[in-house]
Amino acid sequence: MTEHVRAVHPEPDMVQLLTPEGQRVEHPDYPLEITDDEIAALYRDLVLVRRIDTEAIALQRQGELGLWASLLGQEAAQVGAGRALKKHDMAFPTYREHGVAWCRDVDPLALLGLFRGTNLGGFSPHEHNFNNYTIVIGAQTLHAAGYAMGVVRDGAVGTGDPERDTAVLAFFGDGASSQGDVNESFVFAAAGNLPVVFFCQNNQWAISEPVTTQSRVPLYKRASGFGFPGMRIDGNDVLASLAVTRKALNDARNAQGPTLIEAFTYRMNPHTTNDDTRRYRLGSEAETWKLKDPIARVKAYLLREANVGTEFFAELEQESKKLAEHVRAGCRALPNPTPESVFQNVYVDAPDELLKQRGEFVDFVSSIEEVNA
Amino acid sequence: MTEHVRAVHPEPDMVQLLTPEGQRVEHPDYPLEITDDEIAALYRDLVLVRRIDTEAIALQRQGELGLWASLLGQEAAQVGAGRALKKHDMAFPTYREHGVAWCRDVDPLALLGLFRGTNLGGFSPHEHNFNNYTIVIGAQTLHAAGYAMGVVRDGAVGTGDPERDTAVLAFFGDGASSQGDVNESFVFAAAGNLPVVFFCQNNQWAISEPVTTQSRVPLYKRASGFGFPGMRIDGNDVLASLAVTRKALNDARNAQGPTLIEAFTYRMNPHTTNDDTRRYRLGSEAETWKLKDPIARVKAYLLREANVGTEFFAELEQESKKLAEHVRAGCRALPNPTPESVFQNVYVDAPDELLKQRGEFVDFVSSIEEVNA
Amino acid sequence: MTARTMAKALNEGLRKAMEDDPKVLIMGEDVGKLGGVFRVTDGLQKDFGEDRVIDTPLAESGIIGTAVGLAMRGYRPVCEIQFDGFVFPGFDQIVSQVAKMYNRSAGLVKMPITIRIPFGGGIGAVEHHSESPEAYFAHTAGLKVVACSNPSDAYWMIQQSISSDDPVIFFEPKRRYHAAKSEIDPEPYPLHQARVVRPGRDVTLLAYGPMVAMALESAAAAAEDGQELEVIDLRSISPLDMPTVLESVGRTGRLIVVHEAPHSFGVGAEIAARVQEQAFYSLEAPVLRVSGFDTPYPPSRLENEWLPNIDRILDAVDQSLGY
Amino acid sequence: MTARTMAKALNEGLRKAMEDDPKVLIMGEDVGKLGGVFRVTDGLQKDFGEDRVIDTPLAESGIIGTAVGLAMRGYRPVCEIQFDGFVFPGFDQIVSQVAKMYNRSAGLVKMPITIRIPFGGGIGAVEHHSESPEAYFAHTAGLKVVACSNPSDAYWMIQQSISSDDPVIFFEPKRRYHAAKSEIDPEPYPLHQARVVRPGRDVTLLAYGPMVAMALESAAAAAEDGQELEVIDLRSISPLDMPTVLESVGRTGRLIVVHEAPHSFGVGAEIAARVQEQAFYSLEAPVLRVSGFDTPYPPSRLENEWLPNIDRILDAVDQSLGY
Ligand SMILES: Cc1ncc(C[n+]2csc(CCOP(=O)(O)OP(=O)(O)O)c2C)c(N)n1
Ligand SMILES: Cc1ncc(C[n+]2csc(CCOP(=O)(O)OP(=O)(O)O)c2C)c(N)n1
Ligand SMILES: [Mg+2]
Ligand SMILES: [Mg+2]
Repeated sequence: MTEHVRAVHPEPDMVQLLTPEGQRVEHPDYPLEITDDEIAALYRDLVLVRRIDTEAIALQRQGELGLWASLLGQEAAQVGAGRALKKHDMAFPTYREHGVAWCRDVDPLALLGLFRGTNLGGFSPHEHNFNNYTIVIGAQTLHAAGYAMGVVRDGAVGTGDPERDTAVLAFFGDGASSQGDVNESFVFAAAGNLPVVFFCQNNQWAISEPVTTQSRVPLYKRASGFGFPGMRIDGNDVLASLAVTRKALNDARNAQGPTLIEAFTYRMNPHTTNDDTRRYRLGSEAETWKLKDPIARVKAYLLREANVGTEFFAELEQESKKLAEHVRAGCRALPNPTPESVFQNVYVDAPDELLKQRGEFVDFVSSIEEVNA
Repeated sequence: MTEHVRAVHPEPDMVQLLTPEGQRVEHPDYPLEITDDEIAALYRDLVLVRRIDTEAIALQRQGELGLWASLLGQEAAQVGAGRALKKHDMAFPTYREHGVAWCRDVDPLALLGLFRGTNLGGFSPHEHNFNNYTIVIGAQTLHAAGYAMGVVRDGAVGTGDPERDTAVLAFFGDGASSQGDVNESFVFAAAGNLPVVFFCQNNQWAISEPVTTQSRVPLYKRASGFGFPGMRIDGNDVLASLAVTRKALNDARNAQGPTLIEAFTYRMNPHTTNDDTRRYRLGSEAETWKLKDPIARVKAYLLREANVGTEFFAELEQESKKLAEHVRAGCRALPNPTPESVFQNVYVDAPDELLKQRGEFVDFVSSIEEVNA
Repeated sequence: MTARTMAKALNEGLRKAMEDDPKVLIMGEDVGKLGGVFRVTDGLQKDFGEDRVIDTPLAESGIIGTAVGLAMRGYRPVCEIQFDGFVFPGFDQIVSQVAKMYNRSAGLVKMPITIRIPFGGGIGAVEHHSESPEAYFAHTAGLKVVACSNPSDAYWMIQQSISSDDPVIFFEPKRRYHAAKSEIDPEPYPLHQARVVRPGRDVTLLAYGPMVAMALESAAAAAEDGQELEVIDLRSISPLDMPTVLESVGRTGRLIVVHEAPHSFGVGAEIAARVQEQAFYSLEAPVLRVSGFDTPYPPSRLENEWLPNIDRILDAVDQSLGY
Repeated sequence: MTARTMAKALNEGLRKAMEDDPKVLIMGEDVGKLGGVFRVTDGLQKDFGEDRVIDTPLAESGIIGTAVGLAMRGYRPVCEIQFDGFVFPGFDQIVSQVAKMYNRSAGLVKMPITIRIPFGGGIGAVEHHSESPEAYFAHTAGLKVVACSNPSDAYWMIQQSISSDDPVIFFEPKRRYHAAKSEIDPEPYPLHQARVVRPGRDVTLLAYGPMVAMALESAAAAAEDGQELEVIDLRSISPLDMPTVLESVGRTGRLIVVHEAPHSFGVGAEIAARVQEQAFYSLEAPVLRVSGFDTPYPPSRLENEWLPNIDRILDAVDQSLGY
């Protein structure tokens, strides 16, 4: 076997504002003024997002979903980034950004529908300023760059008007960093000085491939070769994610161009409910990462340092239960799409031939149903 | 119109070993031991390669070629790189590497055939260790990376045996640096620590687009983001090209992995004989670059500093004339391919259906010829 | 109106579309100062600015992928692919994103993108510059595919495509760009409708793009032998206008499809399949195809033999009449 | 021999090919320790090492493009594309390089590359995981395209493809991976030959990949109504084995092509076009097609309706017999 030179530093120089023990730390470049109530609100997001994930996994086990891509361990990266967005900013997810979807007010049932097979998108990208999930790895980063080109052409950067200046946030994974599309999106973003922030969740794995299969240097360094700043954050630290993404989005809105953020985190669960991690990684790895749990540290902070009473936690527990109920009952109640819906929304202006196919199909399905009845 | 931040430093820190005035200079990282005879041999290459180019342009004007992509101005970059290769190394050109082809002993007529429309490749890549020209921008960089994967698997790197250790050289242009394929080839090369050297001729233009359309930082910087070294050379300096490429190829052979070399040069002629530079660039730009001519400086050196007599130049002039005659007469004599050749070499094992098409076609062509006769 | 070439007609059509709707953008390689390698976008950047006529980095996936984002932001991008053979690096974005996003979003996100592709051979070019990839796109649900064959259609069809809320792959027969001038019709013809461009009663010739002129020349030659060939310009490849085709075949009983693209699994196959299905009893002879061969596009010195030409078309006419 | 699933048969076929020829390499995403998402390469990296079973970076163009270079260096790469819908980022390298390099080099550079693509639907997956892109490749000169439908063919055909000096796009019906076990035939059948898998005299059903089982089930159901359907497993999509098809149609006079891919411009179109041309006087009814519709693949809750099924096939049989 050939020896390959492989050297990814596990945790170089990364921005952290809240330690795994729940200690606030300062970073000179990313001062964060945040109240305890605001931290509590982030805590609520984290807890509820994890609850959605837990319920979805259970629903998959019960046969209600074909598949689920768990975000366990990545809640902080996603909630921090999601809460850094302004309402009129636009975000482009992959298929695992349930935490960002939550911050964009997307009903979890819309996401469940995708994995249940009742829809392909499930919500309005325009209404939520959040694109439908994109499954082809990396494709959405170019959509984000293009959207940002539109923002520039609308004159919605660098005006100084906070209601007008707009940023775009593009999510992708460590594996995706190898795709041509992602690198082309860096080219377009740099050449056009576009208001787009690239948010790479390096969760250490692309299904069974460790990040070392993709790169021998930390991924945030990729940006400098294209001519824009890149930095690494503790992806399990919601405050770091919030502060750094906020700053990058602000820079984008102020016509300072793109930024790459590498959120160093960990995919605690298998890639999807179909995956089997035992084939390719040691259980001890996840055990180590458990110590860096993104939620526990915020709870520790709130309990020890903040003015948050026990009723907050009790109320949140209630809210979480209600959400779980909504998810469970709502999922089971998701209606199957009608057969004719296959032919809807293929074209704005559907050709006659397709309408004919639809007609024959609908007739055929109902004739079969009659026979079966 | 939006203002884009664009800042490409025209000539940062680049390796130069021979000034435009023909002065030898030393560079601490690239000591070059070279005799005057060897420099004279490089001069010969430069002159002959330019002659081929001049003749090809004339042939195109006379209607003998459909098109020609001139290398005028890029001779030094190409000859330096080409002469840095060992026979058993492999090189992957674009469509403009006539100078490298020359160093790989490819008959210029093979190249003319491509532009005349009598062949699609014209020579044996295996025999010359030089791939056929690749027209789809960037595609060949992945072929080079793959070939280098094969070299690694053959155990032909890092053995210390100079007859065995093998490097791969991939050419591409400044425009090509934006293609997904080129960036993916960087990913594969870095992750696999492959023995491949990427040689980017930044000739400042991709047809009508200046390099600033592709990147706002010097292209050699791209490499660092992928985890391997990149450097810029004076692409009009054949000695710099030779020394830096030689070192990079040596590193590759010694299992030190990939390097990116950006040869800063200039496309003195239009993109191809079809192109019209007046639409997009100032004539004065080419005038400035003329002062940096890659051949004049070597001549100046040979005349002023070296022990090269006038008969050398006279003999070279004779050789050049002979070569020109070979090119002109040979081009006109290139046989048209036979109609049935269209059906050859589509498959190693041709399907019956295709043989049937061939049969019908050949019969048809001869029946038409009979009618016409 | 004065007569103009197809290249000029396209240029004017693009200009009109840009004047009519400020959301229309042009993007591609060398479309700005150069005006495109065929000069189809000549002068547009000068008049509409660099923000509306965009010289992009050299990356087709990037061009299409950013066009998707621009469309989401409310723009109508018109992407130029420099030559047919260079559409493939952007193929993924076309088939998996442009074609599917409207459906994925259940009709909430429209993709009013036009992708212009100069296509076909006959210009003495090198590899990858003479291809006819239309069948790949026609087989992709969610896309519409058209090909113009003359200046007037070029002028109108490009505008109709740009104003279409569905994505359109717009094929331009590059060898016709400067081939002949003609007047622009005062009114557009429906974008997805085929047109009988020469009536006849013996055999129907169906062609599109560069082969329409070839079919017309063949019909003129056949007329000298007393054969009356009907020529249909298909114009729209997806959707196909079968009523016009079937009406003609109903009269002639014989159909020959002509295209430059390789024979097998091409557009001719779909038309033959539909016609034999929908006009089974009207056919006097099988539907025949005259096309490129099942080989890569040859070196240009052989292209005139390889491409469908009058001889091969008339040979097929004889075959058809021989049934 | 013992019976095995198709996934296992492929695994054994790959193992055999690697044992027989040290130049055979496997490359793709997750093909190593994981053994591929379908476990088709299970255990191979353990036994042949990381240099022969290569977990590549996540980039399909990179996978195919480096395979081209490996082939030039004398290797026989077997590339795995994880799911059908993810072949498109590698499409350019496939159609412009893999398919053309042998021709470009006038036969001096061979491309013995096999590209394995798990394809088709019926497994309840999300978008891009259920597609049938075979027609795109079949329309591309220079490629060969095959699809296996059962464990024995899987075992032999993968080996034949790997030892082919021409590039082969190898389609594996993913919903059949673990569907049924069967024995491996002692001898291989020619790679590019179709096979009559159930003789009959009333109507010919032509299918490949996942639809062969569906066609056989349909024939069994029809037999209860006294209809004797002949079922042909096409096996090779490019080249097509027309003699076998024409012989059958010569007997039955009726042909129905079944595939999952969308209807228009699909494989069925080419077969219909050829059969009406080459068996014009034998056809008692038009060639019919039962296929996916001209829409993107639907959400999985609708896939059983969207995909060809017994009801739709038998309906087409009745239509054909009704002529
Ligand atoms: C173009 C493409 N190739 C392959 C796949 C199959 N696939 C789905 S997820 C995945 C790994 C992605 O890894 P990463 O980018 O790190 O994201 P993560 O799943 O870790 O969030 C792969 C290979 C795909 N969806 N798209
Ligand atoms: C994929 C692809 N897109 C577009 C083209 C058309 N084209 C040919 S050369 C060229 C510019 C290349 O510029 P660069 O890479 O700088 O190389 P140079 O021509 O300057 O040597 C373009 C756009 C192509 N050949 N391939
Ligand atoms: Mg990952
Ligand atoms: Mg250039």
